[in-house]
Amino acid sequence: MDESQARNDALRAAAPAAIVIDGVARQFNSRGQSVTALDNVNLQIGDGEFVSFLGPSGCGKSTLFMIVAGLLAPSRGEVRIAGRRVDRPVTDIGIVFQQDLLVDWRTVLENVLLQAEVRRLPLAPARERARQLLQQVGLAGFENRRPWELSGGMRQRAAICRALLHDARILMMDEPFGALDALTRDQMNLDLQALWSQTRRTAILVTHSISEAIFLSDRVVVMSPRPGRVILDLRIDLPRPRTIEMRDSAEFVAYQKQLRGMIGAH
Amino acid sequence: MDESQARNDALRAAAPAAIVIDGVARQFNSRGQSVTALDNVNLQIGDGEFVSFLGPSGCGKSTLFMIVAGLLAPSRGEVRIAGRRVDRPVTDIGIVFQQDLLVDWRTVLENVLLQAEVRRLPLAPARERARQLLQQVGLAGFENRRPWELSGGMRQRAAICRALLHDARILMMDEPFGALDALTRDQMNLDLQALWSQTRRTAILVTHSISEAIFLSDRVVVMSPRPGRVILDLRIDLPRPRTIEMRDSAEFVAYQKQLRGMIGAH
Amino acid sequence: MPSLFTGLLRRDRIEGPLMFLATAALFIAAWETSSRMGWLPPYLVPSPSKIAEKFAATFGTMAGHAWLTAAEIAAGFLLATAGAVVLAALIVFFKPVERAVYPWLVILQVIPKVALGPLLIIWLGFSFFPKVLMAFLLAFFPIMIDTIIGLRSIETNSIYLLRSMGAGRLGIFRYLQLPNALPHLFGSLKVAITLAVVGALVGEFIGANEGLGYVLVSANGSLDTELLFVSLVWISAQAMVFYGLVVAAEKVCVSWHVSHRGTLGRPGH
Amino acid sequence: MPSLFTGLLRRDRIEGPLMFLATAALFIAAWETSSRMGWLPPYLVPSPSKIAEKFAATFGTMAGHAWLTAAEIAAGFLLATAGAVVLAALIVFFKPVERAVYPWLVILQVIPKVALGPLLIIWLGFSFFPKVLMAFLLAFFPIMIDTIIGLRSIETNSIYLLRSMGAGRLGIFRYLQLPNALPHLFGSLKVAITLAVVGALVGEFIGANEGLGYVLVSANGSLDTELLFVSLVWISAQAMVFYGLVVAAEKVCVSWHVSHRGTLGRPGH
Amino acid sequence: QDKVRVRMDWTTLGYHAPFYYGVAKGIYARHGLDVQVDEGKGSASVAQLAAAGSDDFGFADATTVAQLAGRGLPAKVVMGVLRATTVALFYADGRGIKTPADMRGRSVSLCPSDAISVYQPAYFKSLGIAPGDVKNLSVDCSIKYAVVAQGKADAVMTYATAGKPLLQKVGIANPGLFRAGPDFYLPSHGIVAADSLIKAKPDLIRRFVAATAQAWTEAMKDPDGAVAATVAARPLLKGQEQTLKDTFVAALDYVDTPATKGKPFGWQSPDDWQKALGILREYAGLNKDLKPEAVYTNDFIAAP
Ligand SMILES: Nc1ncnc2c1ncn2[C@@H]1O[C@H](COP(=O)(O)OP(=O)(O)OP(=O)(O)O)[C@@H](O)[C@H]1O
Ligand SMILES: Nc1ncnc2c1ncn2[C@@H]1O[C@H](COP(=O)(O)OP(=O)(O)OP(=O)(O)O)[C@@H](O)[C@H]1O
Ligand SMILES: [Mg+2]
Ligand SMILES: [Mg+2]
Repeated sequence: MDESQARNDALRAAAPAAIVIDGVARQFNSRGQSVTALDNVNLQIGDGEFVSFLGPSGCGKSTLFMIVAGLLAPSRGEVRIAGRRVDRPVTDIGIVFQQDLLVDWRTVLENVLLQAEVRRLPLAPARERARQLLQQVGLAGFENRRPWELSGGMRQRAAICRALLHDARILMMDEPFGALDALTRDQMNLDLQALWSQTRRTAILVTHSISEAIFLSDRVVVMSPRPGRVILDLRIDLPRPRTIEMRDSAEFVAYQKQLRGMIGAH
Repeated sequence: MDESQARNDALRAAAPAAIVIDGVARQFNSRGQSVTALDNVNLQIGDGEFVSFLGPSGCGKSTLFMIVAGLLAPSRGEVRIAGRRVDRPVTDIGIVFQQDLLVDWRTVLENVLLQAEVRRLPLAPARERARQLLQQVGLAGFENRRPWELSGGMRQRAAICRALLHDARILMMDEPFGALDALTRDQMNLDLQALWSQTRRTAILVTHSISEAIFLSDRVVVMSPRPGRVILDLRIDLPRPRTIEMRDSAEFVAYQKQLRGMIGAH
Repeated sequence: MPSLFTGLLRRDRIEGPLMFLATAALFIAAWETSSRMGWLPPYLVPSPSKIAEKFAATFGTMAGHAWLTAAEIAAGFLLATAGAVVLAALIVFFKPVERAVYPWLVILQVIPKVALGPLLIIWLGFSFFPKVLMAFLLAFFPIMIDTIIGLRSIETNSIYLLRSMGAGRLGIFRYLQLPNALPHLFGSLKVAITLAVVGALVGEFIGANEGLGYVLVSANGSLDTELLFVSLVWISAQAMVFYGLVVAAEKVCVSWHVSHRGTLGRPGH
Repeated sequence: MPSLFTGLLRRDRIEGPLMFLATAALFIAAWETSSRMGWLPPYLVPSPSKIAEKFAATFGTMAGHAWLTAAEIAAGFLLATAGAVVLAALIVFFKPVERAVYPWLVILQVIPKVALGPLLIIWLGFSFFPKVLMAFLLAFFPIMIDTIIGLRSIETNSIYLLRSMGAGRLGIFRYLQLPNALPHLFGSLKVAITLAVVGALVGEFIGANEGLGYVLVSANGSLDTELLFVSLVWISAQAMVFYGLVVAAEKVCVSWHVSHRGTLGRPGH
Repeated sequence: QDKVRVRMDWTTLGYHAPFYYGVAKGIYARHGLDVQVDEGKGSASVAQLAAAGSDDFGFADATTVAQLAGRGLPAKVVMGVLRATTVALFYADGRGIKTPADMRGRSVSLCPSDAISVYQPAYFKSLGIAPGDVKNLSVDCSIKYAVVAQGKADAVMTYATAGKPLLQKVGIANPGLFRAGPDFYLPSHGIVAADSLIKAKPDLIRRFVAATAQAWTEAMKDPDGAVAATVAARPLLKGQEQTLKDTFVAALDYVDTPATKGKPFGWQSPDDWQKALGILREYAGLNKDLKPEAVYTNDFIAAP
């Protein structure tokens, strides 16, 4: 742990938590049956912190994600962002859903620019930035294609560009790299880390990759199988910027083992 | 390599290839521009062989997958299955697409049973088997839910059950486990291996997980970035049945390194 | 809070009709007043109270006429639904059918049916059948158009899945395209049922000795505005019933569709 | 083999109209023969050649009438489109609007417009406007119904995405619901344009001194079957042109939709 | 008893009463006829249905039959019933209209689907009105009276048999009527039968014509009874008795022309027809070669 890192951590500890998840539970009712997706989740996420969520499929990660983004109401408890109770969609946010949600009537570039149009940002610089982002994720040359002409991974990358187009204080991503090969994924992880280091947004990532979670996060939160609860909140004390090689380091492997054990235990 | 494995390999070498991919190329044209997704792919897959495909996102894996399944015509070359040229959809097949393709008007169980209904298989045993499969992938209790009530990973699992419902000679899966957590994924890999060992279907798997590919396959094929060509065809000589622990063995790690190097080189 | 929730739901259900009844009461009150004040001459529009009197006096006879018209509407509508879905399927599956048939359908659709009427009378007489035919003709086109679009609005990969299962065109139609088209099909059925009503009436205008359309025309001919409005009341009520039946069928058949989940833009907050 | 492919495409494009012309020629030939053989008495249906003669003789006058009717159709159709989309949006966004307005719309839709017509004429006079209103009334409902379904057929998560971008109802409508509804909206527009044609004609039936509908009724009254069929030809031709315009607009606006990709069930083999 | 079907020209109107009366009073039965009176939708289709044999007889506008006969319709008028000209212009009172000359610059409502509008120029000419002097307002038949009441028109072209009571019904107390000049003649309604029927069953026609003549003659003396018989057959008309009676009585003025006075009921005057065919040729494009024998016949009228 280098010095600046230590200072950062100290600062963060002092600052009030940016996002407070307070006793959140959520049930889904349908035809009499009820599914408890979340059961009393408590968590604080600091300003500028990068937190990843791991957990078995169907444990409620996406549900929690939606609740934090103000898109789903909790059955119990509440989420506060910067002290304000979340009771409507959070808009100072860049969001990547589990589906890519590209619309067929827009080209790839136009899909990315949707973010700018809806937010009424100046279009010329937005277009410039969109092109640059698309280039960065390897979609140069596909700007004017329609979504159905892309492969699964390419669609996902376009959706990520859309979420990164503007400067949001919070970045939320639900399995954004699931359809990518290892190499592209590594590259995207590096890019994301660089972007995050520059801007220090608060970031929430849902992922199934343990190493990705460790690589990117300040903290990794592990959730139990349904009904989802937090069963581990692990601080990752690796220096930044992190490199691909670091994944073979002893600390990294230790974290990996600890997380794998935790997930396997349930 | 144990003895039975060696014998199997010998048998397979003698038998005529079940699937022959012969000089297959494919272009996509749209508005004047043309994308070459595949460029001269040649490959033979033996009867009962398990072959995985790795390659960067957008390199043409799904395109090749569709061509082999007879769902897309190649621009050049041809595919032969059991000596017959593929010029219509192959139906003696269990297939998992990159999207789950569950339909909203059927419950989860009914979605799985679609396979039986379309094929006019006896419904009572099919329902029995469907329940059993759903149970096996952890969807017990969700049989009567609608697809939109499932999480991303649960949907994917339901789609896999649909592909496994009947006894097909060929099993084709395009990133079937992309939305699953590590643990569930491992379990699914084990289940799939068991199933495959019992029935010895010819299996084709597209995946982004190197270790999954090694774990399941007789051969791992690596494709180059677009335009996709075969740049490595690696025989995996690990004894079967393979175990999760085997993934830490020296051979496994060596394969992993070799594949990672190959993918990274492009 | 499930009890509050279902309570709300129930209030919702009751409020709909109440709202309508309230606006209807208001409307009728205004109308009655206008009539009494002489702003609406009775030879144009009689007062609601007069209409109500006439309604009560003619109830038995009118019910008989309504029954006949209802049969015409139902027959025409059902035939149109079946015919339009089948033709839509043929058009979607076989390009040549589309080329040969489509322009004729458009012509048939735009030719004013009233102009066809006299020919129909001569050829088919005053029987039940020409009215059914009219209801059929008017209801057919919207169903066909929406069904065609619905059948075509299917993800290519879903079709591929079905083909891999060995499904032919019929299988794809039955297991994929038809259920997928249902939400939009029902949209067109709602339009079509109202057109079937109009069609049966037009059929009766053209040549009939019974039925609500006949009553309407003969009331018109004898300038009996009260009877005319009574027949309009019957027609509207009947159409509402038919419309309600279609909506009920829709609720049963496409409850699974996103448009019926009622979550639109309401993120629970 | 792109050249063969585009060649096929082109043949496809030409064959469509050819197919129609061929069936049309056959139909007309059969008709002419029947007339000459006396199977179709001229007091019922004149022969195509007689109709063609009359068509040529009256071309100038009829073009004038057609022009007027076209203006009525266009105005009514455009107003109906705008009005129906706006009302559909209101209904989708505000439940109370639906409750208060919807049953009235259904009633308005099912009341035979011919019965309303006299009131309209008496209140609104013989101007251009009542015909436009008729076209509007007939075209309105199908557009509204399909637009409502289209606006509601949107994935919940897409709406969530837009809300996260800070979009309000208007933003969701503009950026998501409207484009998403376009394919089905155009389906209804195809139905609506034909109904707008019928509406303008009915408007002219009820009270007009010019326009194709007027010509039709007076030809009917004076037993001039040739003029009657000439007006039917004009009406059909005009409707086909309008229909063609809608189809062309559809091609431009929703070329992105899966129903226009032409890949349905054709896996390249 | 022979089963016979006769179709009226429209839904039930006052001047249909004698047919119902004839059935109710057993007049047809006494002639060995079991008559069913049906309603129709316009003279043209009524004539066509009779010609096609779907119906045995039609009660239709004789000029319409003549026009169709000119195009080859195989049917003719076998009995004149309302033989006088019923084309008429009614005007609203209290608007300063006294003579035809006062019509100058006024609006006239008419319904193009009435056959009448075709003859309007000839009719106006007989009154000394030039075609450009009045403004025509074409409306649906159902509102041609209402637009007069609304003041959108001052007069209406309609049938003399129906005009007055219906105008009174929309609130015009004392409508005036301009009868056509002497050089304008068109027959009104008669019984039409197919040529094939004429050939095959002359006796049936003879009996029907005789019975109809008797029914009319007796109904004319008993308008209330005729209306009662009508309402009994058509229960929806309950409450409309007065209108029915008024329109029936008004029609009685048009049973005879000067030329038919003293002739048997139903007899058609060749001179009248000659005049009518002339007008049809000039104003309605009637086939010039059409012989009067193809249009009407007096063969079935019993000698007095
Ligand atoms: N709209 C809904 N209606 C009913 N049940 C729902 C709904 N959304 C989610 N659920 C249920 O809530 C539980 C958690 O779902 P969620 O999507 O949060 O899981 P997840 O952790 O994101 O899983 P995955 O990793 O597979 O995406 C699941 O059992 C699911 O069936
Ligand atoms: N229908 C189509 N129209 C046009 N281009 C297409 C179409 N389908 C695929 N392509 C193009 O073909 C290339 C290969 O796509 P494919 O889906 O085969 O990639 P993939 O290897 O499966 O990628 P991923 O791992 O991201 O799913 C891509 O560049 C894509 O843009
Ligand atoms: Mg999820
Ligand atoms: Mg793919």
